[in-house]
Amino acid sequence: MIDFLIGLFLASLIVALFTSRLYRLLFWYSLNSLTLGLLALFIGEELDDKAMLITGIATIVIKAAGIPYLLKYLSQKFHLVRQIQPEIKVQYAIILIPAILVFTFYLSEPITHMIRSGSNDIAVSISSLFLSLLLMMEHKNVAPKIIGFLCMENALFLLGITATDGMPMLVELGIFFDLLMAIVVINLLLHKEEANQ
Amino acid sequence: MIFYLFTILILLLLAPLLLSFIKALKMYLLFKKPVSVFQGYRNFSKLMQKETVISEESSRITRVAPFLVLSPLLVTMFFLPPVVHGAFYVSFVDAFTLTGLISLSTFFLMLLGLDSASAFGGMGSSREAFIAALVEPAMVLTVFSVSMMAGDLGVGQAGVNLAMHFPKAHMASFLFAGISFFILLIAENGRIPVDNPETHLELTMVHEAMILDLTGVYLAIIETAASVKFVIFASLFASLFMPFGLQYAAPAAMLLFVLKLFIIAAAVALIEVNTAKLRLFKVPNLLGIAIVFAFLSLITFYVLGA
Amino acid sequence: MFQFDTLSLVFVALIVLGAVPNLFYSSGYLPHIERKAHYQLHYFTFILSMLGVVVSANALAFLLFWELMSLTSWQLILTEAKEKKTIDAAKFYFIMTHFGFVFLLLFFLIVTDGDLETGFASMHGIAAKFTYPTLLFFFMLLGFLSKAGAVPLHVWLPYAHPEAPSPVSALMSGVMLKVAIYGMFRFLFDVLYPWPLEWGIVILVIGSLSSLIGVLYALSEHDIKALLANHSIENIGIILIGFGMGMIFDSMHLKVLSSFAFIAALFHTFNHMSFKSLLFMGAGSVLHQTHTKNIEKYGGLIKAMPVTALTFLIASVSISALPPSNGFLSEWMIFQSMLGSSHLDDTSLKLAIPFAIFALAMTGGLAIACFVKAYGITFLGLHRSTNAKHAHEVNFLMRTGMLLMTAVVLSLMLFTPFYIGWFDEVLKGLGHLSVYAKIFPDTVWNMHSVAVHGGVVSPLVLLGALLGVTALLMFAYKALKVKERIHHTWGCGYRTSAKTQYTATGFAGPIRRFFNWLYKPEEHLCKETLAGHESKFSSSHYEVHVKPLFEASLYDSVGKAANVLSYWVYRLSHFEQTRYAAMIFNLVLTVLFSYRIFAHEFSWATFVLEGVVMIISIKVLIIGDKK
Amino acid sequence: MMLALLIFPALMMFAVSFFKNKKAKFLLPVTSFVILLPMVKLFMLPKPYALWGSYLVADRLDTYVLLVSSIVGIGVTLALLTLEKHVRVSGNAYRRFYRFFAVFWIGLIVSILANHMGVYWIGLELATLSTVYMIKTNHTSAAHKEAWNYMIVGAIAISLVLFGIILMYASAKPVLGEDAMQFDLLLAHAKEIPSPFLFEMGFAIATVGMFVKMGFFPMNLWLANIERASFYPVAALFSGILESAVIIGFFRFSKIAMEVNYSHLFVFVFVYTLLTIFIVSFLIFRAKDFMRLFSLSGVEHMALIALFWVSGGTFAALLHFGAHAFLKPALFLSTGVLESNGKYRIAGALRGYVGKRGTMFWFLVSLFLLAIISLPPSPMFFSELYGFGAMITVAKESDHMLAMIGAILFLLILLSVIFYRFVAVYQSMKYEGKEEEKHVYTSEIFALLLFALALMALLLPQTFSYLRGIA
Repeated sequence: MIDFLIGLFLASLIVALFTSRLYRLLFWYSLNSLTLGLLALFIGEELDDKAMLITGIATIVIKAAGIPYLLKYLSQKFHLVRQIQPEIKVQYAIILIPAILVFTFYLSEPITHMIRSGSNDIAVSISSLFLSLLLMMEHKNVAPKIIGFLCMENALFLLGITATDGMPMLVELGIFFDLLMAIVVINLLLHKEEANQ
Repeated sequence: MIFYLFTILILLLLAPLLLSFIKALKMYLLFKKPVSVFQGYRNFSKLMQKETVISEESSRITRVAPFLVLSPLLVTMFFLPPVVHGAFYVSFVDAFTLTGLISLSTFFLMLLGLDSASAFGGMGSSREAFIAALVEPAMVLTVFSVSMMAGDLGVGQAGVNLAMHFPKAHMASFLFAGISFFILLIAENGRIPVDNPETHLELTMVHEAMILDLTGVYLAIIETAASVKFVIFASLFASLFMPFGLQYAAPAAMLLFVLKLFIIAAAVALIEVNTAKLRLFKVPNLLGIAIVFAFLSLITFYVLGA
Repeated sequence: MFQFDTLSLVFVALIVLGAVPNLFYSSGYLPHIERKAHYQLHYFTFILSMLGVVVSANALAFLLFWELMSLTSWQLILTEAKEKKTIDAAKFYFIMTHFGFVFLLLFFLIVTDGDLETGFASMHGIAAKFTYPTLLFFFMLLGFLSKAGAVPLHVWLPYAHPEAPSPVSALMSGVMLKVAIYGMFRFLFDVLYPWPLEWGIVILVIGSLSSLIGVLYALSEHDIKALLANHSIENIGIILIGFGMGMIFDSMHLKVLSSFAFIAALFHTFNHMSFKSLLFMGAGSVLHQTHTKNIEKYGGLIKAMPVTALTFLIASVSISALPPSNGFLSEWMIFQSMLGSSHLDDTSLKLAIPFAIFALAMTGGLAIACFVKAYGITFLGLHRSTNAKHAHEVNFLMRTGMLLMTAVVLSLMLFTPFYIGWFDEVLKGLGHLSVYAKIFPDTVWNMHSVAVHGGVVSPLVLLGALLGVTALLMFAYKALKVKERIHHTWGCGYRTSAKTQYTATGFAGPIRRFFNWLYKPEEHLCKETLAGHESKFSSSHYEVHVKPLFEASLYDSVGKAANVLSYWVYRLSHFEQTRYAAMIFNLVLTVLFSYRIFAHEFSWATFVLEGVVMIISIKVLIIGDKK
Repeated sequence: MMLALLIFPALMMFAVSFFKNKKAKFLLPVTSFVILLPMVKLFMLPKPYALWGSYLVADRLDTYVLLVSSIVGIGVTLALLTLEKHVRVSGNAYRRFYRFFAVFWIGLIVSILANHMGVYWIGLELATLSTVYMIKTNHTSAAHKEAWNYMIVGAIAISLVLFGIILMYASAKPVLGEDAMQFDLLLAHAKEIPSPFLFEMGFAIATVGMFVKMGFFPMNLWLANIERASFYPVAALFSGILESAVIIGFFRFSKIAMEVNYSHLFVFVFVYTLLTIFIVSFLIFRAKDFMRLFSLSGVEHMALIALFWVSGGTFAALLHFGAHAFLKPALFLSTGVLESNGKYRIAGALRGYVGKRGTMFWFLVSLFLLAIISLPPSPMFFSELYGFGAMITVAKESDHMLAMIGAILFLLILLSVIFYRFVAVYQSMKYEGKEEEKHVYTSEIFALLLFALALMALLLPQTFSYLRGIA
């Protein structure tokens, strides 16, 4: 089940790379976050770790529902461009993504022996980090970049949840706080943009 | 001691004679009516009686320089090798000092040339500087190699040593040194092919140009200096490169020495008759030959083993 | 922190001897400086820092004072920064000295194991343990020679020294360069002691080259201070020749000769300090009266400023190594030590050293020519410009400075044995043999070369003889009561005027023409011919400029290289504006890859694979395809 | 208790920044002057001093950094007093600036004092996000663009840092469990980490994040552009304070990495910094305006500090850090003055400052300019001597000595390229161009004086001994 979710996580991210519409992108992102949340819940109840459960719920509420909605609202408010064409050609992307996956597995090969939950999780999260970077670099407009950044956050969480069975509560809350802060700042920046225009 | 002073006196007296001897010989060889051998003394006495005209453009230098041109050469006279066996001589003074003294007199001569703001003076000094600069290294190297062969850096001592036991082992380097020194003798004394002391043509003027504006006593002093310089070089050549006859009794040795001087003078005259004056910018080639020979003599000396 | 052994003290003495007359001179010069506070602050700091360098006992202090010295001298050059030339010169000087500092720093860091408080004494052990002593030697050499201005690090000298105010250029050229020589003495003896033969040869070659090149470019100069600066290069070269001979003898186990050569080098160091300071002071006074450094604009100044002329003459005789001056004596010693090379039992070396002798002799000859030019054109003949016409003797303080420096020169000439004894002490302190007894075996009158059958010179006797004979002649002249008449110069009947006399350019003409292959001069000749006549012309102007070979070849090309490089870096670094994400992506990729390969297990296959992958991803992600 | 004391001024500032009336304009600087006092108090306290459990622990290192930062903060505030005299800034923006300055300050205190990777990261993120807004106080489209730029790049960098942190955490968790995020414990148990490779991977990623944030290769110019676009006090804050928050993180991580595997760490950092300095030196060689010049040199100095630190020259690194933290803001503030009269022209920028204030100004600025290229008696002179000393010692122990020495020589050559450029700039500022009347305000003079005094304080033997004690 967990592996399935991880797979789903990765898949949603990869699909997000190919979308050329903003709302579609938001949808994929929320799906991505949803899988992350579910992952947290499952692992949490597997090791009955309260903190993990809270994280999972928070993730689902904030990331899967809240932020996508907020972004959609903002994009409507400030008329952001919805037509987002990936800069990197599809042909390249097709080669790149598997290459990244292979590389990350090769990278995490020496650590297979050590952590309980296996090195594949680390591999997957690193690759998702790279993929979200890819997402950032293949778009010019602001909105997809923000989403890329959020995906990166997700990758972090994935790492935190799977590889290390959850970080200290404090840290996770702090990360959430910063995320909200980021959204606020983004909001302000967009405001200014309007003011300038 | 007597002989020492006597030799110096003789040389001083011989100095003008030698130069006018060269002149006479040249004229004779050119089928002209030769001047008297004593022309030099006549000129000297004549100049001593004339009044001195001093250029008003010139400065204090003109009044001092002539003496400073002559005096180093006179001092040099005291350091020459002996001509008579057992006579006193200053053994230790080395080549570098001698060259230095001669350069000192040249230095003031050049200043003299520049002092009377005439174009000719400047030209003369400039050329003299050029030649002197090239002569210096050859001079040092040559005398260095000779004193190597003689086994003493002091010139006087070197002369004696050479005369006492001649370095047969190093004949080659001895010869090379001789050649280069002879070239230097010509260059330093401004004889053809480097410079022509007779004419006042602009092309040929080196020494003459510098003293163009001197008259009377000053001119006499400078002329004397020139002749003394020639005598110094000649006697150096005589006692370093014709090192024989020192063992004879005093008068014979002295005569022999004077004879040597005249032979050298004759050689110079012959060369002057048979070669044309070189262009100024060809002179370095000649001096180059001197330098090369100096190097050669040193190197052969080393290679054949000291 | 500080130490006062004989070497330090001797150099302290050198600095004091150089600085005290300079103080008078500079206080006389002060009224003509605008930024007085700036000037004086840096002036005194400069002197103090030089003292600090020679007495400091650990690397930290040494470097601190060294850098302070550079800083202050740089600021002093900028004291009267009016035109671009000065500013560029200052910049050039500062970067060169910093370049040297880099190597010094490395040298010190290596010989102190990174702990700069360690004293010089304990450095020797560390240096001995170091695997590549020659590396150390070259670091030190570059460090000090860039300050001393030896070929090929000499190019800044003719630019920097002339632009400074005259007292400062006297200090820089006379004293600061010697501080570098001090450094060589200190660290070659204390730290790097047993020297391989090659080191000595290297220094000897550098010395010979510097002496020749210095004097040659001095001859081609029209700027009197630049001329003197070039002569500093030459004299540093001569000092280095002595130094190199000393090292060679030492590594050939001829200790006596080596001490002799080192003493000669030290002696010449002192002499150069004295007469070069004096010359710069004289040049300064002339400049101060005529407001130009161009030697062509002088002439006939001996009538206007007799004191300057006299002191300048003495200094010129001394620097041209004419007997019986002190310059002659030190060069004589260096010559003698070179002639001592006949004792070497290494034929190839024996055959090589005559070339150094040749270089030194040639230098001597050219130096004479150059100073006849400098003195003759400046002080003799007719004034070549109105400024020169209206010049008059400088104020009392400046005169005092010059006279004091003359006294120093003369003292070096008269009390040679005393000074030699001193230098002998130094060498004893540095663990070499004492040769004073060999140089002055019986009396102080005769100065012996320590080589077997070496030559002898008796400075005082020579001096006495010369003075005596000259006096005698002049007395005779007086006794003759010759009639004298003052009249214009005859000059073959041509009208003599300021225009007709020889210029400096003309004077150096033959020599310049002979060394054309080296100078590659650029000549400008413009001529107003009358009605197309070749020979008849109303006015004509000829000038020739020589750009030093090294600058043209070495320095300019370095500058060009830097420019090109920076241009490309600039272009590359602008990718980040648009493609930062991709750049970071590739960066992380590379780093992780390298860690994986180098830190975990290395195999060429994976290494090559990484290379390929990186290239592809950079091409695809950063560079993109052509529009 | 102490923590509250530390945070209090910032909170007050935050509160005051909402007052609309005129008083706020004077209240704000006053509050921001207060920030120094608790720092001093903290400085006096015995070390290590636990402020908040094991999360915030004050030791010698971070109190030093904090003290330096607060002094810089005060200097910047002083300069802010006359901001509107130089540039157009609305009172509203002014207050906002202070509001986010407060946030920034809190984040900074947290991240610097943190003894816990996570907490450190949170603080850093807070500081970063707040600076984004500070950039925006300047109402230009350039500023806007740069703010977005900073937002995105900063976000990437920060995320990388967190990613690395989590990896390190993961690597250490089997040994330490939940406490694997505490620096001191990690340092103590670094040797027992089961998978050094995982840790190193984490360290590498985190370091790349931090280096990008400090503007190392390949992101050399983005900081420069941001500082150009925003008001000069922001630039001062960046170079003086924010980078110190980043570098202290680097200090802590690298300390642990040293324990794990020294040679890997050293090679990695050495190559990276060498590359950076190579690029930066030639960028400086071409730099045409003050802002870019100074921010690039800031990058260079940060690289040097990192290099000194990893090569064991703790003292050198800290001294250099302090010197840079004082010098760079001072230069940026003076840049504000220089550019406000007579735009980006370098030639003659220092001329025409007459009167007591003017003379003082140009004198101080030239002092700073000459100090930044580490001419004696600047602290940087000593720090570089010691730092390179440490590097040489490492080189002598390593088994590729010649290569290392060559690399160090190369580094020194690059530094002298920078040196050359700065000398050129200084000379043309002081001696070229034409003279024209310019003016400067007292508060700025005070700011510069403050920095100058701080620099001198760095040279005191007590400071030296204190810094030596930190190692």
